[in-house]
Amino acid sequence: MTATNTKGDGQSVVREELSSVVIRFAGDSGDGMQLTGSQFGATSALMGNDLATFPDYPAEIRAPAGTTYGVSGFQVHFASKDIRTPGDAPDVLVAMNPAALMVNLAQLKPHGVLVINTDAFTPANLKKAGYDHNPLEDHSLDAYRLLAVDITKRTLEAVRPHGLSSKDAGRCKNVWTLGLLYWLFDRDPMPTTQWLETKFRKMPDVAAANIAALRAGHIFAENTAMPNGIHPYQVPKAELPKGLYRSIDGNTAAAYGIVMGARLANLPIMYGSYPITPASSLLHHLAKLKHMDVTTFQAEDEIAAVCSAIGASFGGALGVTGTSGPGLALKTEAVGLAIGAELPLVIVNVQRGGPSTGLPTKTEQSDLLFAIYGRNGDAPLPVLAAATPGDCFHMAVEAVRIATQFMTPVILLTDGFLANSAEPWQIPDLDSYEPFPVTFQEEDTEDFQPFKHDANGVRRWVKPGTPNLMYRAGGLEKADGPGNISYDPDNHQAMTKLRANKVAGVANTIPAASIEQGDTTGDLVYVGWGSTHGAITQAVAQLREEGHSVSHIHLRYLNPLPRGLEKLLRGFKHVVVPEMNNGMLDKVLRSEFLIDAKGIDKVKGLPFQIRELVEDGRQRLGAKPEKNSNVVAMGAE
Amino acid sequence: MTATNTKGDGQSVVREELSSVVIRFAGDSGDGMQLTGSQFGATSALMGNDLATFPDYPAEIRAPAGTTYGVSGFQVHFASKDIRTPGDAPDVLVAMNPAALMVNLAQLKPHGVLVINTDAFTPANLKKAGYDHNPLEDHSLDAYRLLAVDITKRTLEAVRPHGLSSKDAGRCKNVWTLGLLYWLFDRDPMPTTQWLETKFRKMPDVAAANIAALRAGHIFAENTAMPNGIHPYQVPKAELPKGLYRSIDGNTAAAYGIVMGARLANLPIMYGSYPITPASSLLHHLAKLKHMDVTTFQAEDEIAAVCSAIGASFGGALGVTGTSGPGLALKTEAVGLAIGAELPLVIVNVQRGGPSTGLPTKTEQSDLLFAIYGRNGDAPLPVLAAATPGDCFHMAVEAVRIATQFMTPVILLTDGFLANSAEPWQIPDLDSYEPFPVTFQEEDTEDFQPFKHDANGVRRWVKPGTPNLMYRAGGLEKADGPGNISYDPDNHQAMTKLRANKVAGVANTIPAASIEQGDTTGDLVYVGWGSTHGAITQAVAQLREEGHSVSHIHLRYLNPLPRGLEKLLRGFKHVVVPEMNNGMLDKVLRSEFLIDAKGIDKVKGLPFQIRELVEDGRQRLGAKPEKNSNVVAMGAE
Amino acid sequence: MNATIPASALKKKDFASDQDIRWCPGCGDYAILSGVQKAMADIGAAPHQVAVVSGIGCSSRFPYYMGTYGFHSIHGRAPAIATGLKLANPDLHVWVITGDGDGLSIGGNHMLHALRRNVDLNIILFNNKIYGLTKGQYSPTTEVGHVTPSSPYGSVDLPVIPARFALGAGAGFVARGYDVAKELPELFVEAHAHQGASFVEVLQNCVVFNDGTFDEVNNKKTGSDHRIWVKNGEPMIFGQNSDKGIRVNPTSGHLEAVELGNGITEADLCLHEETNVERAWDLSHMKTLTAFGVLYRVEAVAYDAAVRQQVADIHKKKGNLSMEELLRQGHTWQVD
Amino acid sequence: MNATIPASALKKKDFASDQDIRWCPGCGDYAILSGVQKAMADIGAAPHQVAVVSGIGCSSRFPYYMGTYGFHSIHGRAPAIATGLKLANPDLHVWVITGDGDGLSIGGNHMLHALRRNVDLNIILFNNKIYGLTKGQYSPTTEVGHVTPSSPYGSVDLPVIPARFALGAGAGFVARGYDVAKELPELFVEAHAHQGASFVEVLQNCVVFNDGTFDEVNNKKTGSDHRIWVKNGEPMIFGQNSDKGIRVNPTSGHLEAVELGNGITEADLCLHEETNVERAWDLSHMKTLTAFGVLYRVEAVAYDAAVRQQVADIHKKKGNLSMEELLRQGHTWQVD
Ligand SMILES: Cc1ncc(C[n+]2csc(CCOP(=O)(O)OP(=O)(O)O)c2C)c(N)n1
Ligand SMILES: Cc1ncc(C[n+]2csc(CCOP(=O)(O)OP(=O)(O)O)c2C)c(N)n1
Ligand code: SF4
Ligand code: SF4
Ligand SMILES: [Mg+2]
Ligand SMILES: [Mg+2]
Repeated sequence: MTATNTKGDGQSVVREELSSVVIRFAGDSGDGMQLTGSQFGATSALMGNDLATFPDYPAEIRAPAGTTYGVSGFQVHFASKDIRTPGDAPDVLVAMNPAALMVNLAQLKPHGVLVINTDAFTPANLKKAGYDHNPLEDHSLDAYRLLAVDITKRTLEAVRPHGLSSKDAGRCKNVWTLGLLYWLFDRDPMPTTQWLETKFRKMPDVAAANIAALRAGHIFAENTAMPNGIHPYQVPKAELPKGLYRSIDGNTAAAYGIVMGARLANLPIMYGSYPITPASSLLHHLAKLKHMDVTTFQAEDEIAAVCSAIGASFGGALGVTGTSGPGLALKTEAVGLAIGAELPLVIVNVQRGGPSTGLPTKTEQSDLLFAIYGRNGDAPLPVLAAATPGDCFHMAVEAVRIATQFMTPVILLTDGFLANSAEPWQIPDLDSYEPFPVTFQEEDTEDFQPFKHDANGVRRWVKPGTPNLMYRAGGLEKADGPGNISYDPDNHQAMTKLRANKVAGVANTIPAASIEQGDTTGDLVYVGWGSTHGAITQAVAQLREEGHSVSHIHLRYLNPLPRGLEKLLRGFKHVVVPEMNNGMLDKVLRSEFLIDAKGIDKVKGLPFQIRELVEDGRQRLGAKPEKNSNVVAMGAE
Repeated sequence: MTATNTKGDGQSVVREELSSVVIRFAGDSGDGMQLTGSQFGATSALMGNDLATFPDYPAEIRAPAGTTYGVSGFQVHFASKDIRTPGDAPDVLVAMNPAALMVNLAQLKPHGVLVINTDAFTPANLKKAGYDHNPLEDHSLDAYRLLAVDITKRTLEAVRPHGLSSKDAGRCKNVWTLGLLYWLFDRDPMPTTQWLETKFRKMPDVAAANIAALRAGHIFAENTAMPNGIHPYQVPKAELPKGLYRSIDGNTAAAYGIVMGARLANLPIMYGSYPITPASSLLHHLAKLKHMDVTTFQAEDEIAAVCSAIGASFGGALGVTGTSGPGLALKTEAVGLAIGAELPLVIVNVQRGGPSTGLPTKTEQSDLLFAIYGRNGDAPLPVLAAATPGDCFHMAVEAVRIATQFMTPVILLTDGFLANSAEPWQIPDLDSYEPFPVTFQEEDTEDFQPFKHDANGVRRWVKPGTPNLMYRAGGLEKADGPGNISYDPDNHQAMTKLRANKVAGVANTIPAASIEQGDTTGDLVYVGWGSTHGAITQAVAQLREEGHSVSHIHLRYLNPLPRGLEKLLRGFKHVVVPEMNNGMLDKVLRSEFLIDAKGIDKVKGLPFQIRELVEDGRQRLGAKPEKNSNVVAMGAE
Repeated sequence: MNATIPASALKKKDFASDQDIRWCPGCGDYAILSGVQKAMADIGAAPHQVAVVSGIGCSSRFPYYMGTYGFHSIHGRAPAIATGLKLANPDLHVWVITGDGDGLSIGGNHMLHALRRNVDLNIILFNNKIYGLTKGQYSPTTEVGHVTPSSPYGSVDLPVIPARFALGAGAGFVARGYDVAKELPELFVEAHAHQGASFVEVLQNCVVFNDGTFDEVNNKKTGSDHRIWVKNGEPMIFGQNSDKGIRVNPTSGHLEAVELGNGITEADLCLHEETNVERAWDLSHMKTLTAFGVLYRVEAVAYDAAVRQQVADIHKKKGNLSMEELLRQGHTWQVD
Repeated sequence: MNATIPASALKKKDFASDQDIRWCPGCGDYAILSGVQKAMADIGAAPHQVAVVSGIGCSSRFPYYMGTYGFHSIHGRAPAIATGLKLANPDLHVWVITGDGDGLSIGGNHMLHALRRNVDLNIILFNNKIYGLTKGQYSPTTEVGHVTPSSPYGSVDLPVIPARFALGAGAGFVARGYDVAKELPELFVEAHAHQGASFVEVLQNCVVFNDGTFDEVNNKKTGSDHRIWVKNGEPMIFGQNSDKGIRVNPTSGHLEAVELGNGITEADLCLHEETNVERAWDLSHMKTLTAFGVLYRVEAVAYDAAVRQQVADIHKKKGNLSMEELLRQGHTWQVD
């Protein structure tokens, strides 16, 4: 399909219409690729495309210029159709220097578009990136559609009038490049222009220079004859459900979900946390919401963070803490205390690559068994997981609901991929959420017992400050009812069972297991959890289109598992669990149901690609893999 | 059977010969019951009996006198036959006060012997213990063989010549009671006399008074006509395998095993620990062994403890740490570092009742899943468990072997029951242990790579101080080989698999799964681990005597599981896992083998009783429980 | 009773719980418990307005014996839990009870940060120079050479001086007492009156594992020759016969204990200046003498008050934000 | 170079690893790295005799850039790891590199205990008053009011003064420097020479998240009016024109900065006494002035040396114990 609009010189432009495009921006850590990519994404969302983004950056703040390990990437997938992942392979690669090219070229689709800043291809940079020859000169890029531009030089020219230092001027080259791509893909530069104005409010020179660079890139593209095979494109709006939309990433959604949950519970929030990648922005978001009954406390470490949240819950607020793997490890002991003291507590764990410090800026799902089993003693707690950035909102509300209604700590698992990637998100109808207001015990009944349990094994919450209900909580075993220290053997067994049954009982308040896509019985079911949602959805769709009998179950509740799951699973010949770890949920399903669940384990710090799962499905189901599927590059005729 | 020896007045005494006796000493925390019980045990061991002991005391140092929760108990089971547990129910109960009677009477066998200190049965004490009437007066004890003695008064008389304060004098009443029981059961008072002399070396008055009390109790028994039904007993030597024996508890055995392991590895030990019940005595034992290449470091907390051990291992020593549940929780993060840095580390975890602070002085097995799965990221490590006090020695050696040969942290699980109870232990032939000396890398090969892995996935250990091999270790993901920071996706997957395979490979160096008792196939197999060993052994023996097809498998390696286990398990109709937790090993077996393993979960802070398992077996196998089994009291005609 | 403390209808026993006390007979903890209960009655806040948070240790069993709200938490974490509690429930009077092991060994970091942030907590550290509950190992305040189960050949660890640690951490209120001192309740009342973190070290006798360690200073007869109770603005005199005092050493400029006579008169002694942090530093660890009382006190905004103030300011400036508004902030677009 | 330091055949570059440095261009860490490498060359211990242990943070990446043994461990735990390392391998020169977040926030407790035990470690704390690696949140040394991602309305936490914390912890060597100071290598050499724990705070500029925080003291032009380098026994004079100094305030007895003139002469200034802990306390936090150099130094037995001594004593007293003897200790009996 094609469409037309007008070129700068008044000539009409014929734009090829595409249903989806994947662009990867790549450059030095200091090149501003995260900013460029997220602006491209935000603009595409605003223009009505479906969208998925994937930032991928090193753990260093600004690794040495020109090195391969200092390369920072940001992938944007925008489309006129429903997409769920940032895309397996880029259609367009923007390489701001040789290292970026070196690291990313292999992933570019055959015949893909390659935008290169030739000014950065100096002998020194080529050497740092490990090139013996300049790839721009040795025909090694002939298989691609190359758009080689002296971006730095053109940027410096464009911003010269604004009198920036040459360092600052050079920094505008990402925005210049953005301008170029905006023209190429018919994006409206206005939102970015406004954003630059706000961001550099206090530095008007810098704002003006950046806006000039954006314009200059745009104009350059408009007025330059594109090399063979490259022409202007257009990606029409997606058909999204009606409603008001915004772009959201997982940490923002989780932060807002916690606030929403607290409102439904009618509680103020005390968020105690210690910064850690990729969870820190939960703290940053909540710290801004002091006018929404949110107190944030940046603790001295993760132990103090979780303890402050427990103290707050003891005090009658909603204690919340957020962290990532190493931090969760440190919270272990205190979480046991919250279980023993039967206090609500929400723990958001944004998973990252492990073990130990591992890969701090990369995504992984390897804290699942730790979340379920990782405490001394019999110490069960509910474990939830969000499937998409937007879903973090809903699951955070659920975490608050369960924590407060069951007087228990709850772990909500997300991951680095969810935390950092953005998607268009339909702002939910807040009235559709059923409130679950907490009613503190206030009556001074004669037989008041702080650890008396209702039929669900739940005790009443008493807020210190309430007259006549003074009680003592603690981590020693408590007598069921009065809560005094008890070493009685039968009491301990009873309390252990009570704690276990209480958590098991959460299953009665969550949706029963269901099929996300496909039939309720069949050859193969992929059982996923967390951020693999998008890749599994798309892969299952593709396999089903190919005629395979494949379904998708996605678990948002990992402990307890939803009712009816076993029956569903038994309807399939193969039960396969794709996970970004070395095999965890499959262990749980095997133990729980004695079903021969198999894992697909990807432990690369990267999300699944659709094609990896499609190929897995084809192999299991006996069909020959289709040749060259997924490899027709954008716009390649 | 009967035997004779001579009474004090020259008359010969007819002693009834018994094959086994269970005595429970019970009194206030300050009454010295632990000391009394362990002296009785030690003497019985010295006299050639088989022996098992079980101390059971409150978490408080000295809870208020006379209260039921302040009661401290110590059970001794001594026999002329092979016994494996401290006995289900006492034949003899020594109750030093009403509270001790209140708490323990229900467990005394019908018609059992009841030794009571009548002086403590004051109205105040009776009230504190919750008695409305004095049980010595209301015939409520008629079903027992009562030996009521004014022990306090007689003790005070006996020690008067030694001029102690009345408080100190009163404290000798436990030793007086011991003297009485020594005569009753024909124990040699000499070892205790010597022990008192050594213990109170610096307080000769106290030593003399205690020895006088011991004698006085003995003489009293000798010269007093015993009430109806009580007469002197004798428990002949047990037929133990030939060899040199000593009495040992689990923590002593584990401490010595670590030293043995280090000698086999040819390494000095750095034991970093923070006191915690019931693990503290590991530190106490090792602190005494400074002349055996043992350095101990009492750290500021468990994190520093494990970190100091990791630092020591990095430095080329054997880093060891010991703790219990809450402490293991705190070590979680650092253990991940040792996994990532591929350093040896031995962690002894003496399990206690949880969750949280739980029941600090009670036993439990509820850290199993935590030990296996309790770390952020994919962080596998070997997990071992000792089955008996003496076995702690051997399994500690194994822990050291695996840690040093596989460059990995190892968790050795024991528990409060093993830690505190004593058994006669045949001192092993140390030459039977194959040495496994560590050879540090010292050659400066040109292609030296600190993280180069051999076929088993093991890297060489380099000791800082070695010229030319300077390298950097750390918790970020490392490039396989050079060990530099690597964010490479394929490397991370490869390293994750390598770490997993390395641990899995430990299975090749441990004994294959085997049957401990019974046939290799049958109706029912009990699969145990840890301190349930004794109870399962005895129960299986009894069930087999009754004609049931029952076997016993006992796992000393929980991760990886021994080779051949699946095949063995498949040979049984029922696979049942008795555990002192809410169901853990059964989960592992189910997940690993898809076998419908069932759990018997006892979470009472107390070891299994034989009869509990016997009854379980009978029920599962359909036979009617025999009436009144196990309830024929000692010497009851 | 100090005249500045309001008379109150509350009695000591109103602050006792119904639980039996499980400390060893003769333990110094009893006297401290009694002192706290008396102080609370004197302060006059009702039991339900008070929460006592502790860690783990003999001392940390404290909350069970108080008829107030209480939290017997985990080892070393009481200051962190109390911080969260105070932020969440600012009207509560929050007390922290800890031991030399709980508060200075495993919990040293939370102590440091509660003190430097100046959270409005009343922290009482029971210093018995030993780990009581785990049966007598040495602690970070144990003297070098002490033989314990974990130091069978004598400890080689140099001890930390709790008051100096607190000053180094930036504490705004540093005081010291001992278990059986009659001045104890008054000290607690002062600690309570201070806005921000108050650190009170109480020397406490462990009869079972460290009996008599503080005999030098609290011995009925000679103790007063080795201790001084300081009071702001009053001359620093002490001794059985009030014949000793503290003066500024003319050469070093620092405090030292001296005997009166031989040319040294009362006029040479200095007055206690409780707001002088350098003086407090000197006082906190003197050679032959232990100083008791409020060693240091300075006013500063309490952390929790500053947090609340910031919240109030933002509320004032930005008004309330509804959930709807929050979600609609920034760029949104309508799909029809 | 200080004349007391032995000439050595080693060069700075012998202490560099082959790894590319991954700090931001312009980061103060580069200068400190160079200073440490120079100091090590001056000290003259070979690279294989040195181990550098760090936690997590930008600063803690340090070991990767050193051609010595190194351990980039976990957040806050370097002092504990280094303690174990030193106990296990006493001949190594062990350095600890940490940041204000790593060493004083999460790692404050291990820092406290390494200092009070006096483990022979050379501890360098990079104080950039910010969390660099996690992108700019405030740290425990950040000034009140600082706006960061985690304090969008300004931080309300009162900061800790690292040198005071160290003194409070009982440290025997407390020094301060700043990243680009030429005196830095010498300071490290002194730290190394000290037996026991040496604590060196280095003010470090984070160009990305906290650029210019230390401008007042390290500004090329006016910095010298706001900083003083103290040297034992030398008069405390400073200023662009050496027209300022430190004297004892005659009333308070404590140190204060003064301008010379108006009746104040050099004779009124005091000499730096580095063994005087009270003076060090004063110097560590002055109103208008930042003191650099060795603020405090006192000799005491290092912990690791005491541990080794005890082991040696016991060996001497008891001889070696074989495994056989150990197992046969106490009561044994033979079954035949
Ligand atoms: C995480 C953890 N580590 C260790 C322990 C064991 N423990 C309990 S109390 C205690 C020391 C208490 O010492 P202190 O605070 O001085 O209290 P005291 O008993 O002397 O009053 C220790 C080490 C524990 N309960 N939890
Ligand atoms: C247990 C744990 N918590 C949190 C983090 C995240 N983290 C890494 S570095 C850092 C702060 C570092 O600050 P500082 O020590 O001042 O170092 P700088 O980067 O400023 O040099 C934090 C919070 C972590 N890696 N591990
Ligand atoms: S052990 Fe010591 S501190 Fe603990 S209760 Fe007994 S006397 Fe008190
Ligand atoms: S973020 Fe700051 S401290 Fe970290 S490397 Fe960059 S400039 Fe240095
Ligand atoms: Mg103590
Ligand atoms: Mg910093």
